[in-house]
Amino acid sequence: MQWFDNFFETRSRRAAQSISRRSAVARLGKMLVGTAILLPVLPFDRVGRAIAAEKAAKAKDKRNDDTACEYWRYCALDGFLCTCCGGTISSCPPGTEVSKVTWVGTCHNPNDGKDYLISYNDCCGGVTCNRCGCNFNEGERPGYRMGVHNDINWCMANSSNSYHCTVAAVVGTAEKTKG
Amino acid sequence: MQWFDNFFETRSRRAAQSISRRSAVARLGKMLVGTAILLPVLPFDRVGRAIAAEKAAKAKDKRNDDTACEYWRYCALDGFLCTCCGGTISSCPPGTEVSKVTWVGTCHNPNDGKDYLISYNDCCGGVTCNRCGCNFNEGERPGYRMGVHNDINWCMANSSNSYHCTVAAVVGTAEKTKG
Amino acid sequence: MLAGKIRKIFAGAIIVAASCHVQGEVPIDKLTVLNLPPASPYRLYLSDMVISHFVDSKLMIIDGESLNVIGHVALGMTGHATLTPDRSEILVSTAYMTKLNRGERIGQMDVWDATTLKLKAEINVPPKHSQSFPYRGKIRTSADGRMVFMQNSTPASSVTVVDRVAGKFVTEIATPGCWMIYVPQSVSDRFSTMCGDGTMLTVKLDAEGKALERKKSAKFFDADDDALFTSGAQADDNYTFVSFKGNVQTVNVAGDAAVAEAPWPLATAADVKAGWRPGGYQPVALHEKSGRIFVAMHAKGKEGSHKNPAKEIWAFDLAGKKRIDRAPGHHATVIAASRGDAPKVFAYSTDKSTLSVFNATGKLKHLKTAGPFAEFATQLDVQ
Amino acid sequence: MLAGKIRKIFAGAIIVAASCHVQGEVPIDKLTVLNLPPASPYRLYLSDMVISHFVDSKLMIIDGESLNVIGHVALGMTGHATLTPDRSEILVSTAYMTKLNRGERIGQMDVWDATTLKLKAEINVPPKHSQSFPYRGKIRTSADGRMVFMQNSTPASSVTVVDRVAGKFVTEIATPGCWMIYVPQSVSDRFSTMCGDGTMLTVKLDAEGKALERKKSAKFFDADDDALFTSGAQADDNYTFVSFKGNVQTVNVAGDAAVAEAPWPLATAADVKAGWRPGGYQPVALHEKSGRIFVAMHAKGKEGSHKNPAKEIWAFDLAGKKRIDRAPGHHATVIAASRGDAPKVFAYSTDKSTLSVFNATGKLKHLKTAGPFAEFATQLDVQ
Repeated sequence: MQWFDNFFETRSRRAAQSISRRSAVARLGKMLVGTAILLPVLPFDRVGRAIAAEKAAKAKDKRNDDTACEYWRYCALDGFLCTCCGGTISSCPPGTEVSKVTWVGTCHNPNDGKDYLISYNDCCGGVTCNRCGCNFNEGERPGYRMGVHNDINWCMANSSNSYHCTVAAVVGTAEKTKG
Repeated sequence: MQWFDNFFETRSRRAAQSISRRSAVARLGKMLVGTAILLPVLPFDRVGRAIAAEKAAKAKDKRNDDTACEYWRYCALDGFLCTCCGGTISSCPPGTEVSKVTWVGTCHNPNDGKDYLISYNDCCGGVTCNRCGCNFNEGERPGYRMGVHNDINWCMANSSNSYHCTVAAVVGTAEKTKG
Repeated sequence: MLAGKIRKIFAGAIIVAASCHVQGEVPIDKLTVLNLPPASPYRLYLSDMVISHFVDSKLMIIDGESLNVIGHVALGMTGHATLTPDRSEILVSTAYMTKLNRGERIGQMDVWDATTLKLKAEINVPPKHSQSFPYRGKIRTSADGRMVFMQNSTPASSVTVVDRVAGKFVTEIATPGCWMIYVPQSVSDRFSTMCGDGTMLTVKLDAEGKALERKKSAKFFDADDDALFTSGAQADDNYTFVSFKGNVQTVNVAGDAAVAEAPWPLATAADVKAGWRPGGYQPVALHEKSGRIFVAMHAKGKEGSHKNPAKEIWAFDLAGKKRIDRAPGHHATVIAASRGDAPKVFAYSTDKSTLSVFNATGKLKHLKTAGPFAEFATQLDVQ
Repeated sequence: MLAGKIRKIFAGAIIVAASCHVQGEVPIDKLTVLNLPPASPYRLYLSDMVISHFVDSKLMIIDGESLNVIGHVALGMTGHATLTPDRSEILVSTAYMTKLNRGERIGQMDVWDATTLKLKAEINVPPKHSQSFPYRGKIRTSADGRMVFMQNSTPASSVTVVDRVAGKFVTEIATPGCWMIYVPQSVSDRFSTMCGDGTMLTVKLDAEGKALERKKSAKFFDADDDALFTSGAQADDNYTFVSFKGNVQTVNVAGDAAVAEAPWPLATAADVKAGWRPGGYQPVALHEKSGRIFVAMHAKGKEGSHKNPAKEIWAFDLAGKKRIDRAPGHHATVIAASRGDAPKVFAYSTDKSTLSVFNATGKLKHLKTAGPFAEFATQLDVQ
């Protein structure tokens, strides 16, 4: 599902980079990549800067914490994190099923500097998890661009239309062009 | 419905007074009466006491405000006030129906000094109103005393079991004995 | 039912709880069920998807002057509501699963009496309605009220046509790549829908409601560079939309193909530099009589900020294409305006669940803010 | 389903979104659905009625050490859950309306596999289950797991008996004026229920599960003067209850009629003067091996305070009838304890939606508090 809006502020992102418009992927609209935050060298003599560095370090850690909205793969995710609901980054929680339709984002992996195509599959069935709601609208477009629309239940095509949570699976690397 | 608990503190109540155990009403358990708050004469020379008096005056007003939990008829009500949901003190909101079963409390009317039997009928059907939740547990007992049990949906006997909100209708005066 | 005594049936026993004579000052009440009072021009209809329990979505009816809630309508699973032209009925496009979140999915249009709030009719339709945020345009009637159009998504886009007079499903019309329903007021035999290729598609219907002709407008926007919000403000046959980057686009949907006027910018060059952009779920409202639009605007806008709450509400003279007023935004994501004389502007905040009211007779003047209303509302209609 | 490419079907078209070779460090994921891991003794089952949308109630499964949520089970409309004796299944007493809040009410027992969390069976029962807060005792199995007992309320009280082995409804047993189900562990052919006249009723069943014999205990409590909380803590055939005013009452339910021990007070005279009383929805827990009970206690108690959150948790030696520990209450309204060695005590706060964990090997030692969990939970079971 992709429908949380304004619950969480978008932070630490650099400008959108788009995939070549000529590729099929371009139909999905503008994709975003995550942020590379440059850590300052710790100036131990300045408390203020040390605090700023701590904050940056904390932000950096979250990019590798798959229960945080700032996790690198979640750059275009809008929903509840399955990692907070009994699932993992690519596994649905017990008793649910993987959504049959999905939408795709492009996220930058700060660890290897590469961009990955991420499939945001909803896990469907049962109740809504309602934990760790994250929201990013970059690249989102109204329903006339359904593949990048996030105000809709992506469990709509499953036998149970209940939305539980969203995983973020790597499905390939992205060919990147400057946007 | 009678099931809000600990959301709102019980305030401004004096000790419970019970109805004669021999009457049928006694089967409903111990009933409570509202509070008579004695207003101090305003001592204009003392700010602290003036504030206390203001608070007491405000509390007194609420006893005649049927959208406040402190309204005198709500002394044994636990649910959403229909007066906040498009109903009145004794009328259900449009599109709902009056519950077929109910429970009864005894409340003290500060305006005439008399005790009244109040029927807390739920209004049933549609969605739950979820506004102006009030909670009082005085006289409440577990389900082995169903008539004074408040952890249960009193729309259970209607064609739609949906609980919407609760009214507080005067159904008679209460014969009071010292508890 | 209750006149001096209460019958309480439980544990197999009938208990007469109270049969006392009334000696106090307060008369015995007769329990009743209310109807809605006659509507003022400020009656509000707020659609709440209830994200965490979207099987149980709802419509709240609010008096826009007192901000009292005066009624609710159950919307079922991610239901969408619209009023009939005469305001006598509330029509809901929804679905029910026979066992809450499993079993059979029953698609239907529920018809609610707008005075008693009682269910008048249930019309079976294909179980395809769009399970999405409530927005104006997910369900609309033709100008004469006879035909009802409902947005589907499987996720393939289509429109279900229901004949309200005959009380039955008519047809499903494929609308690939297009979204939301726009109906003219001067004719009743067509609807338009906004397409991802930057056009509008107009579908003309025959007397039964079946698709007769389909015509695309010229391309008038670019969904990549500057997408249009689909929630538009209507005046007769014209819809006025705003774009993510802050352009105004008025489109006439009365013809066989929609015709768009030239776009014009909401923001000056300096405003653009400060990142002022429209935002929210229902970012623009229109008061026809005074020819003004009201837009929810946020600063520091960028790609992805298009649902940010308003920092200010800006008023524009639509004919003059000129800003004439700005007021605090009250975190609004949904803007609506009343009709006729003595207009009011309503600004709902999805984040804060608050509703703010402005007197809009002249300059916007904030009257009050109240809440909470709803869990996650995205659509606000005025009587 | 996904191995390097995604098929996205919308607008009638199939779009291959990604079929690139992986050149990065992160391998392509295979999408899977998890099973629950093998259970630790600290696995928790938290029942949430979800007051504002009680058609959509739920069970949360939480790892009691990490306090991570590891799964959910849909409970339908005000559903009640219990575990089978072998912990292989989760049994749910619930109902579904065919159209959410209207239509036909379907009563049933849902059987969920406790490892896959998949629905294994649906057993039709009369649509009478008690639409009430989840409490232990609204649904229970016999000690051998064969019979399942479900509390009904219409509001007349009765108990539905289901044969889990045969997979069918057996009978409905009237239990007027009585409430909640207590099952012994040494025999499987009976259940007891607590009655408003201060007794317990024991119903003995025949081989099929039908009522054979009904026997009332002697009166052992007074529901007017000092009512017993119905949520008791079980050890073999004994249930230990606390009363509103702070007495402890242990009742043996193995015989043809229940037998109550003499009550004893939790509080000293000084404690009573300070108004210390038990409170909450599940106010008492028991750790059998160490013979201790843990009680949620609030100060300044009075008539009507019996659901107040805990200011402290008190531990008592059950045999010695003596307080041996007190710890901060963390606003608890629901107390549970793990079994066996290295016990932990869990304290859930309905008001704050938080869960606190205590090491209970010796004195209670607070380990952590986390949340929010659930919207309105009132029952907590431990593996």
